Amino acid sequence: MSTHPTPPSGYDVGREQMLDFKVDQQLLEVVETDAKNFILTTVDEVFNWAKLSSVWPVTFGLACCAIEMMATSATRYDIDRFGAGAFRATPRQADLMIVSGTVTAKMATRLKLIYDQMPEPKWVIAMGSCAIGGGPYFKYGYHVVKGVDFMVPVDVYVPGCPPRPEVLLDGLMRLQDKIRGRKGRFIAPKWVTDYAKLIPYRK
Amino acid sequence: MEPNAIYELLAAHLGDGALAFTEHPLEPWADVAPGRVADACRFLRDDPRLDFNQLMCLSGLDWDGHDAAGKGKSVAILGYSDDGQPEKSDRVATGELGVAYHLYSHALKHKFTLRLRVPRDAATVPTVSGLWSTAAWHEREAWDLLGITFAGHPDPRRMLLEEDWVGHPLRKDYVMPDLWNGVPLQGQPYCANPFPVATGGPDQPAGDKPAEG
Amino acid sequence: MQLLYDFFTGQMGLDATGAHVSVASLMAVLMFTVMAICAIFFTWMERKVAGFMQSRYGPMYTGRFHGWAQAVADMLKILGKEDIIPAEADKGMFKFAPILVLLGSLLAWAAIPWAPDFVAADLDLGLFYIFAASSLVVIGILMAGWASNNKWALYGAARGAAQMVSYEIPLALAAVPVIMRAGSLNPQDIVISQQGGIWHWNINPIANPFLFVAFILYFIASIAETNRGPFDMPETESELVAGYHTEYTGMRFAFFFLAEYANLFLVSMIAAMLFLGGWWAPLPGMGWIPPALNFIIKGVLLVFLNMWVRWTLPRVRVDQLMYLCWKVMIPASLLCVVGAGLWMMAWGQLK
Amino acid sequence: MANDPNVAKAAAPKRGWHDQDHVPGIKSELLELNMGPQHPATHGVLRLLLQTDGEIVYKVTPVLGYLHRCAEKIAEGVTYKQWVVYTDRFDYLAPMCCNHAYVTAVERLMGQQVPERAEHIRIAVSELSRIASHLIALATFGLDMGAWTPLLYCFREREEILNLLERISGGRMLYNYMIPGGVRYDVPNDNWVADVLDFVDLMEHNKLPEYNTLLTYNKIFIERTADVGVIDAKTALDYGCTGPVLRGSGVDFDCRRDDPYSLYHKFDWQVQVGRGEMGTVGDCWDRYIVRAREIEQSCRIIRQALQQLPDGPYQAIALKALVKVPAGAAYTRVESAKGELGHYLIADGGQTAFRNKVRSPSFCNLQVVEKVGVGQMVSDLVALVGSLDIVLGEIDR
Repeated sequence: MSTHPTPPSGYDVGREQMLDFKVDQQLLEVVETDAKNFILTTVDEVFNWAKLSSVWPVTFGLACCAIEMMATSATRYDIDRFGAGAFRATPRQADLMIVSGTVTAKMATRLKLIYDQMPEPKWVIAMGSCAIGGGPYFKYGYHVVKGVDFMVPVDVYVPGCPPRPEVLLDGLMRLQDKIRGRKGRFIAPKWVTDYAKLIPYRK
Repeated sequence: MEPNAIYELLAAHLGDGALAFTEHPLEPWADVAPGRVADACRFLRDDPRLDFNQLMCLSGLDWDGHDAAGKGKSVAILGYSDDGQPEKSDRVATGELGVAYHLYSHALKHKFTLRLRVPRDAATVPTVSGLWSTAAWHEREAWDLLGITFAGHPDPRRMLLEEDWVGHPLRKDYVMPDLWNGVPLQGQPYCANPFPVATGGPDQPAGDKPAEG
Repeated sequence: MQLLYDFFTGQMGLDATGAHVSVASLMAVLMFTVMAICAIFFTWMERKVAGFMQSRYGPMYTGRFHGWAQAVADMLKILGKEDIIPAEADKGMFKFAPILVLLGSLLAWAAIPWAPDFVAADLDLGLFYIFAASSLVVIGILMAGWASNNKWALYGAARGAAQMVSYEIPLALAAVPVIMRAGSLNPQDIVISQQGGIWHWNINPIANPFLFVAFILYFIASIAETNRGPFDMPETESELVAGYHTEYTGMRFAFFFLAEYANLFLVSMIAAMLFLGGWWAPLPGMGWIPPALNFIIKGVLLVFLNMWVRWTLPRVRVDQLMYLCWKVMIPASLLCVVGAGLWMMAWGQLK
Repeated sequence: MANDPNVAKAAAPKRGWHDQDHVPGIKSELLELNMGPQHPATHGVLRLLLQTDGEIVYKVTPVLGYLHRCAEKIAEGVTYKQWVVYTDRFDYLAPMCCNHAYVTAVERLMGQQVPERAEHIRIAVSELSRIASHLIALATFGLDMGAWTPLLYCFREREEILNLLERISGGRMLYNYMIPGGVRYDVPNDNWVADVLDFVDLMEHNKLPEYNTLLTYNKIFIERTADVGVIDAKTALDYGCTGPVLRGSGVDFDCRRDDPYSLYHKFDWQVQVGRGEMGTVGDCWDRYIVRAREIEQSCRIIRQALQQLPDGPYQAIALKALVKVPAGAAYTRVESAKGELGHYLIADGGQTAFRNKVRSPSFCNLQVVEKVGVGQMVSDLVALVGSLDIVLGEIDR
């Protein structure tokens, strides 16, 4: 668990604390799941079940990833199977914002507005490398926000450029795990844990 | 019609407004005086021998730091460093701005290229948006990204960036912003790539070596 | 009904007024429950039907079997959502509009004849009452659009009001031939007049072709009346973001959602009652089927037809919608009334 | 076409209540409506500022830049080969066409000859990409009209194309497949060619008739699109429209035929032009049907390109070799799925471009709504924008 090297002094951990963003711990923490019969559990779990079974995304496409988001809701991948197929055009009725694409400076203020218009409880999936950290537009992207977590808190990061629909579905399931109150069913393969230990911190 | 024949017609019409004609195997072009370009374009569009009814492209250009010798030693642009902070430079921009017009005639199936150069501190060009409506947006974009003013433009606003954006990003001396209207544009320091990266390889530009660490 | 009434007066020892009140409140609760269950069922059905038409599955995992609990989860989740009232909204109207919309369809549910001698409110002017009550929905939609203080909502409300007010005319006119045949506005009488198998139903084009045309007119008008595709002007998702309920969240939105499907089932049941023989079984030998089941199956089939149309056709434009109503459907339904009357006079069917 | 009296009638703004005399004492003004950047019908993050009088639109002002990703600046910072990645992300619905446009521009400046096999492969994948893009165009146009199901059907067929392209390039949606001097990988030897030919047959003989039944000849669809958003030929040329928009207006022009590049001249196919079958020449239905018919033509091209696929190398320059472009400047245009995609590339002899101006078709096509959108109803404006088939990655770059 705590085999991870501690960050050197001077490393800016503020962002991680603010976002509760601890990739290494999530990778190392292996939590097994046991699917229970939902009727026999507490009211709280029933409501959590309702929330996770009916995550309505807002129709909010930004760039290339939006097409993959549409493909995810289309015939072959069919996100509706998991109850997340009711795309709402208005943020007032949505639970989930899939930030699908590059967030530019001009769009970032509108994105914040749309996020603010969504009613609680609400979640955000950062889809694609542009939304996670600027992606290929990091070096010369004068108009690109290097990561949507500068603007809104992000629950699940789905990497890829663009992520395949399967990965977006997996991101949705990780989100469902998060709503369920579990750390996740993600049992990291050994190479992933090894890799996580290798990541050095850099000022 | 061949480009040099077109240029002869144009030079006869413009007189001293036509500056030069450059032969190039791929794309010959004519240089015109900045003040006369609307006149030249009107002639090119309206003359039945030329009949350029489509403006294919209108490009704003920045010749700052251009290495005319063709050795690839033009000035490198500034970006964000690996820490995500804007790179700075003390270099003072020189060189001129320019505009290139690419014309095509659907009826006569010929092309022509016009170019002009304007000084950096007084970059004003007459608009051609009255001749081809498509020029209006291209000119707005040239103003937005390169800071070339188009005199007489019906809607002289920025095209892509917001009105309160500072600077014109496609200029070679443009320094990347770190904040705009509360939106952070600089990156955060990130974990270095643990996988070895071949520095100076074929796909790596000279100024883009990953930092040590 | 009489049984219930006797139960309250006899077993419970109530006087006549008390028994009336008790039966009425029991019926109100029952109707609301049935309505909510229907609405939840039809939201699930809508997603499944849409899925199968688009060669995909629709909800599959919620509740393990074909996502049967999907709509339950949706409703539970909506209950837990934050309730936002925009700062610039007209608060009173904003809060009242969804209730009015739901009320409109709930009131109309009272006069639906489910089975012989089982109707919550057995009114002699029942059909008239149903059409009158369901037109409350228009006012609710208009209020919602206006009070939201949102331009898209206002557009949706204006379109919706124009559409629903217009389409009520062919809707009611299409029912007139049936009333002429039954000689009554009482829903029970209308159903009873179609006794004796499928060829005695009003839809039978051989017995009276004008009634068949009236059924088609009624069906088209009912799609428009429930704001569903291809006539979903008030919430045209690709034009007006979500139409009149753009600003509604949580429970208030759920009311609109419930009301849409309650209305959908309502108009389908009225169609079943007017044209498809109500609770009569299709063939004389099938009397063993419970009448209410007959009725519900017919309603669900019509709802399915409605969904089929919705997921197949593109949407018409708002002026084409109005053209269709005022220049095609109203003259056609008037002709239908005249034609049906003449036909019945000719064959001596008029009561 | 421009002298057709119908065109003039349709293009003239309709009069609304606003033009007539006001009721005395009642002040009326136009309604300002803000469509986008998050709106289901704007195909991304386009924002349209509307001034409306009821349902009639009086002024349309597109506001761009919500997806401005600085690609032209990046072109001055990264090598020629690296920038192929960014061309994918221009028109992310038809990335192969964008790859093709850029590598053609670079090769012209280099004076590089491309092996014939590479050109055949390029044409095949570009046309597959074009089919995918046109499928999305049909699908989203149907969605703008309120027809949901065609959207899903078109996506179903698009998945097949993505599978085929994934097998040849390794990428599902954005490929980075072409490099100056050839293509990155050869045709895979797992029956790829036969599978593409099968798919093309399926598309042409089975799926297109299905769409026609479902959408093209649907009465409501025709009512919604015929005589709506008429762009006459003169306006289209004036606003620099290209591609299916220009051809929908009746102008017989296609870069593949009239400004030849690659090997398109070798193949037998036809340029499709709007003929005003359901209404006026240049209405939304014409633009729609031009796309639908171009799918057929693309199928023909693919079939020929793959049946005549020659043997030989697929790269003229080794994959690892450095791309050296001599100093020079040229404007190169090719026919992308949306229209004429031009690169004005200025090289200074170094590893990076000195300037790369991209003339994107959607940018020029969209501008026409400023003129044609006026006097339409809001619903018709949605139809107009949908029929232009814009993609914001290309407009904002």
